[in-house]
Amino acid sequence: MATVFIPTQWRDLTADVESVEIEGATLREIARGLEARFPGIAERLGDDGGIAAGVAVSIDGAIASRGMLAPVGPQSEIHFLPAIGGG
Amino acid sequence: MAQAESHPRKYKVIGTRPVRHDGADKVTGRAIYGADLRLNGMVHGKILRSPHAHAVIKSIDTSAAAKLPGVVAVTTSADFPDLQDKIADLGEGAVNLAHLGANVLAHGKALYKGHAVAAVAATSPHVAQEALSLIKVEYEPLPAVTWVLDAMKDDAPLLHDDVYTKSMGKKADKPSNIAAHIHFEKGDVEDAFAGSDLVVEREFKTASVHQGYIEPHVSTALWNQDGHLTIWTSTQGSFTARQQTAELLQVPISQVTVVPCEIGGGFGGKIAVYLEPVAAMLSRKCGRPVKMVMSRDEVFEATGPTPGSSMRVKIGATKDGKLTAGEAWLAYDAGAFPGGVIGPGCMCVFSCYEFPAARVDGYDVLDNKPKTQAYRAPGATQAAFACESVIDELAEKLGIDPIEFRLKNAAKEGTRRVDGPVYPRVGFIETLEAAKASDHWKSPLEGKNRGRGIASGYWFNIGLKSSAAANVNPDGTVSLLEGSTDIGGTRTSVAMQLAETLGITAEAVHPKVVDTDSVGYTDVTGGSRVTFATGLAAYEVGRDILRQMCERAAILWECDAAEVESVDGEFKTKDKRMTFAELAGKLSQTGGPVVGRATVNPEGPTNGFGTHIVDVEVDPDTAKVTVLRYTAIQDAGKAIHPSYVEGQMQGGAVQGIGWALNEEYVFDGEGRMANASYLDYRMPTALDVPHIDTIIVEVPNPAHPYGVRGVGETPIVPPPAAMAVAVYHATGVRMQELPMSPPKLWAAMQK
Amino acid sequence: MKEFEFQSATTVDEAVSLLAAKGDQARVLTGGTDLIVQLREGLRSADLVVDVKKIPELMTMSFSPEQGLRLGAAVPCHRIYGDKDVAVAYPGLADAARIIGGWQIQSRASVGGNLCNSSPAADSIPPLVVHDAVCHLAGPGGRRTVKASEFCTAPGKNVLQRGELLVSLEFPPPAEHASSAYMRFIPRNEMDIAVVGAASWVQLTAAGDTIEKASIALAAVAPTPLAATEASSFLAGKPATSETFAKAGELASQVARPISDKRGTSEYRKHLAGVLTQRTLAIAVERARG
Amino acid sequence: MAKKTHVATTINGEPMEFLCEARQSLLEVLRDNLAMTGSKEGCNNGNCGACTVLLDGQPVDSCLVLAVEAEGAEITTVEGIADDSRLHPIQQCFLEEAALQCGVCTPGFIVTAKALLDRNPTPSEHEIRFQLAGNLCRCTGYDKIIRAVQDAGKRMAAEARGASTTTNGSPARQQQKQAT
Repeated sequence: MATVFIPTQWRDLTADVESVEIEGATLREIARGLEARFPGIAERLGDDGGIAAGVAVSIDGAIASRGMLAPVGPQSEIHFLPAIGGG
Repeated sequence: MAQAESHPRKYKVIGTRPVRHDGADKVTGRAIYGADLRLNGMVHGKILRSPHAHAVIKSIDTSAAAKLPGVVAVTTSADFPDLQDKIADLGEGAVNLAHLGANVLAHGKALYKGHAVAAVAATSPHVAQEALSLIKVEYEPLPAVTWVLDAMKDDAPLLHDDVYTKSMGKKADKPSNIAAHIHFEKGDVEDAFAGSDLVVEREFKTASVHQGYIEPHVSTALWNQDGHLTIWTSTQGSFTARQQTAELLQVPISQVTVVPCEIGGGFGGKIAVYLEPVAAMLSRKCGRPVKMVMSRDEVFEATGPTPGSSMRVKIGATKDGKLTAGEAWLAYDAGAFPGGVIGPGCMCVFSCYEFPAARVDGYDVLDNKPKTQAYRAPGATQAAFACESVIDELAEKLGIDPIEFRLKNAAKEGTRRVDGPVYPRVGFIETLEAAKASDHWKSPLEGKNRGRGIASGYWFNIGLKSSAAANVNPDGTVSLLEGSTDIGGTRTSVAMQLAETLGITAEAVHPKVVDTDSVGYTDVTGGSRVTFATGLAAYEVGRDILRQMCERAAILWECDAAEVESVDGEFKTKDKRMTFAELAGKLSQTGGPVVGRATVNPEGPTNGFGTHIVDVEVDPDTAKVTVLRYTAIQDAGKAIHPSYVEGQMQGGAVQGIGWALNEEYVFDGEGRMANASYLDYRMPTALDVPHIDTIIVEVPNPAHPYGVRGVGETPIVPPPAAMAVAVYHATGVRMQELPMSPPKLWAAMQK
Repeated sequence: MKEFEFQSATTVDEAVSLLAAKGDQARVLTGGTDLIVQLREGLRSADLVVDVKKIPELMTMSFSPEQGLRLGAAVPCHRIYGDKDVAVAYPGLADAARIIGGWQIQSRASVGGNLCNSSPAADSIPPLVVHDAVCHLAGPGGRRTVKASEFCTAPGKNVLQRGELLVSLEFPPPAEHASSAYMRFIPRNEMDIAVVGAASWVQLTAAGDTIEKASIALAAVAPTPLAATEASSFLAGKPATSETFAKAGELASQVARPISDKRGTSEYRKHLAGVLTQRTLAIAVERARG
Repeated sequence: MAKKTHVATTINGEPMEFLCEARQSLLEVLRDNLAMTGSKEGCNNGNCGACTVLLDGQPVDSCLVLAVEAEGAEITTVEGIADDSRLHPIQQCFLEEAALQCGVCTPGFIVTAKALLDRNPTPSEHEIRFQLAGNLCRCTGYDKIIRAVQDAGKRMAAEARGASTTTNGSPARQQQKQAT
């Protein structure tokens, strides 16, 4: 199961739970799992099946480039971060 | 075929210093930059800009301007499609198209002095300029706000009534100038501070600064009678320029070709479009190519800058010098539209160190400045100024050498950052060790009113998408097509990686930056990504070519392709060998040309750390700071072309020195920029800086076949903090404000 | 830039009649480093621009130790510091000429143009004042002279009347045991407008230890370049020591009445006026001692 | 149409005539009328030096010269620095020493450096920094530019010595040409 770290600003939906183990082979499956446990979280994470503007997903330290289709491994660590660009 | 060796021990091309491929054109004046383009029938566009920092635009009357002889087209935002609430993913990040469009030409409200209001095209730039004075705009001025903390107040003038504070996807219930709130937390912060032997908390502020590229923004558009739009422009990303323009005009992306011209500097400021859609609209109206060039004051007043900031940083440590806890509160202005660089600011503020517990709050704040843009390690320099200043003060109070203090707490492989992810192999410790061993650090600084400072900094390398293709020529050379616009020599650093992969010389690769119809999608030149990601694409192109060439050799030798090996520019089997050039000359006999291609989207994180040392002397009477000696140390992973790596380090350091000492946006009482010229903006001249010594540390990036880490951005991060520490040791004053310009430093020294 | 007519005059009379005909819509072009920027940015307007660089008198620089210096109003800065004799005889003037803009500007900009632009921050005006330069003007009514110290009347304004042209600047012959210096404070080391500028001229006794006579002038501390007369008269008869310079600096600082703007605060400028007075005095004395 | 003036001048050694409006700067005419776009516009008010040309041998910001003022003048632009067959030592040193990144300030630096080295081929670091202070560069931090100018001066001095001790067209000179 992947370990999903809940951003502090979403913990109003998770009763302050900081991280959870979720089963899923893609980010979409992880998102569904999260929504099932913590209703409302899917809306924060994204819209229309994509990841919300300004949010980036880090899977094992790499920024996912395939959006909700990003593969997730059984031991993966997932973080939700602000999206960054560069100069 | 045999696997190409992914980590050759000895490189033939990488690490050498060939003359750049575009060099001769650039030293003879032949290179074609955006403003050098001339097309038949070309006319010239100019933009009318708001004289007010904040005003309702009640009406715009362009009739008199349209009648001026020589004027061929006039436009305002009324000519553009309505783009309410559309979000476009631009690769480097998403953008609200209504905001982007309203920045290009104001919709109903002018939000900063210099905001574009209308545009004219005419047969000469002088006529276009005259026509602007005939456009009548009725404004209702509103109170303006240009300081981030003022803009956050409840009673501040509100810039937009449809912007609500967003917190990681969560939206507030009333409009606010605070467009976003970011929060990270790791561990029990209160507990950790309580267990600290020493806590230092300081407040900092920094002024807005501009990227300062010497070439003003320029674009030429031709909306042809067949409906196809071609744009020649100076941009960090031709594909993102194409997408932004297509979205703003609501035309299919296939209808737009962006031809990147040579670009005269960008540093993050030439990613967003300004002129492209306007030139396109004017061209559609007059049926001729329209060229638009900004003047220098327009560049200052309507593009860039990077945020001004207010910051509070609190850090705790134990007596023996272990960091216990950190807390940062960062407010950065976004300018007139949401989406500043607070995100990376928050991610970078504590990124050099291992913090058992820490909390970061960040705010993206609207105010009446041009929409802020990325500037070299966007958001990180301000944050490092605050964090590194506190780190230095802690080290001093604990009586620990500042390098030793950093070494005790340095981020390393396995360190969990405050924002969550864990570092892979990084080279921060190596930069500190190199600093400690440097001649600069070991040489005592003597003399009155002098001080030495040291500071470190961090920046990501973003990966993103890069494509490339290459044709093998019969003479054994290879033509490389790429989509990364070349701002600082990347044609060469990318070509060198292809040359290394193929085992040929750097000169045998002919790189070309081509238009959006001629190469696969490639993201912006930014985020320290080109040598890393487009270089990776070139490597993959090389592998593709080698695979095909092995097959061709097998045809010639009438053997199985698996028996052919390619090593160091030669193809061989047990008993036969042929050079790359020999085989290239025989391709037509074996089925025709070989074209290699690749597209990559590396996700692997790369991270660049740097440590800078500076000696200054402060005139005790005037408070003027003179930089005596400077050394920049950085982990480059593997320096492909060391001269250009050094160049990035030197250029970034000097930009950082400018940020530290004199550069700033000065606003008058009405929120208008008072120093919109190079004369009064005061970027460093050759006479203001010493030679910048460089030490390149190489801790190979495990996520790149040649170990590359991008180097472009990190070098601007440490300088302001290092300068502030040096000024402290020279004067006894810890400056918590940028710039540390003479009047400000003098006032502080009087206290 | 708005359209204008361009005329290149070859005699003073021709220039004067062209200028007189157009009045305030005529502008004199010397180096153009201020005028062209001002026309481009709409800060000044002109129907007629009269280039005076083809008038020999305006391009002549002649110096002799007996006669002093006659400096044509359009002589570019590089010729001033490039002439060893002139630079040695009027070091404060050469100091200023060497730091107006960068090299490219110094190839064009003239001291006469700097004076006629009449900026309070002009680098070359304090040296003109302390060197007692006299301005030779030509106008429709003939020629007249005005002391450089009385030339500027307000920011960007001066005594020139309709149709009048600055022809040359006349400097008295260098005195024995005398020298001068000009310094300005800028945040960078080149390419800035003076936050404060100060020129000092001193004449020492033959022994070189006492100041006989001195003159100090300041830039960017008042609406016009300012002669610090109290400080100047204080110095007469005083020993040439750092204590004396410090006291003169204080006196100079007291007459400064600067504004606060993007280039510096009023308080800081007053302080700098004192610092630069002291420093230029020290240099001028050093130079006077040879 | 605005009134135009006929101007006769010499640019890079070639007699050149053009028609221009009085309000057009020399930079504008070079770039727009004569298609010599090597001189760049960075600020159009004399603060960046990207448009530097030599006017009768003196470096000037061509944005601050009216084109009509060029009547009878000799102008050298970046396009006139190299020989027909080889780069000038300044250009060669800029390339070899990576003294440019984006390259837009480079023409101005090369022209100013030529003016400096023609007068003094062995300037000190401080002299180079002082004389080049009117040219802004935002990419390089100046380090490599200063070194390239210094090295170019040495090469120019060596070439001058070579030229004075060998007759024109000597083997030594020929070899040097081929080498660069």
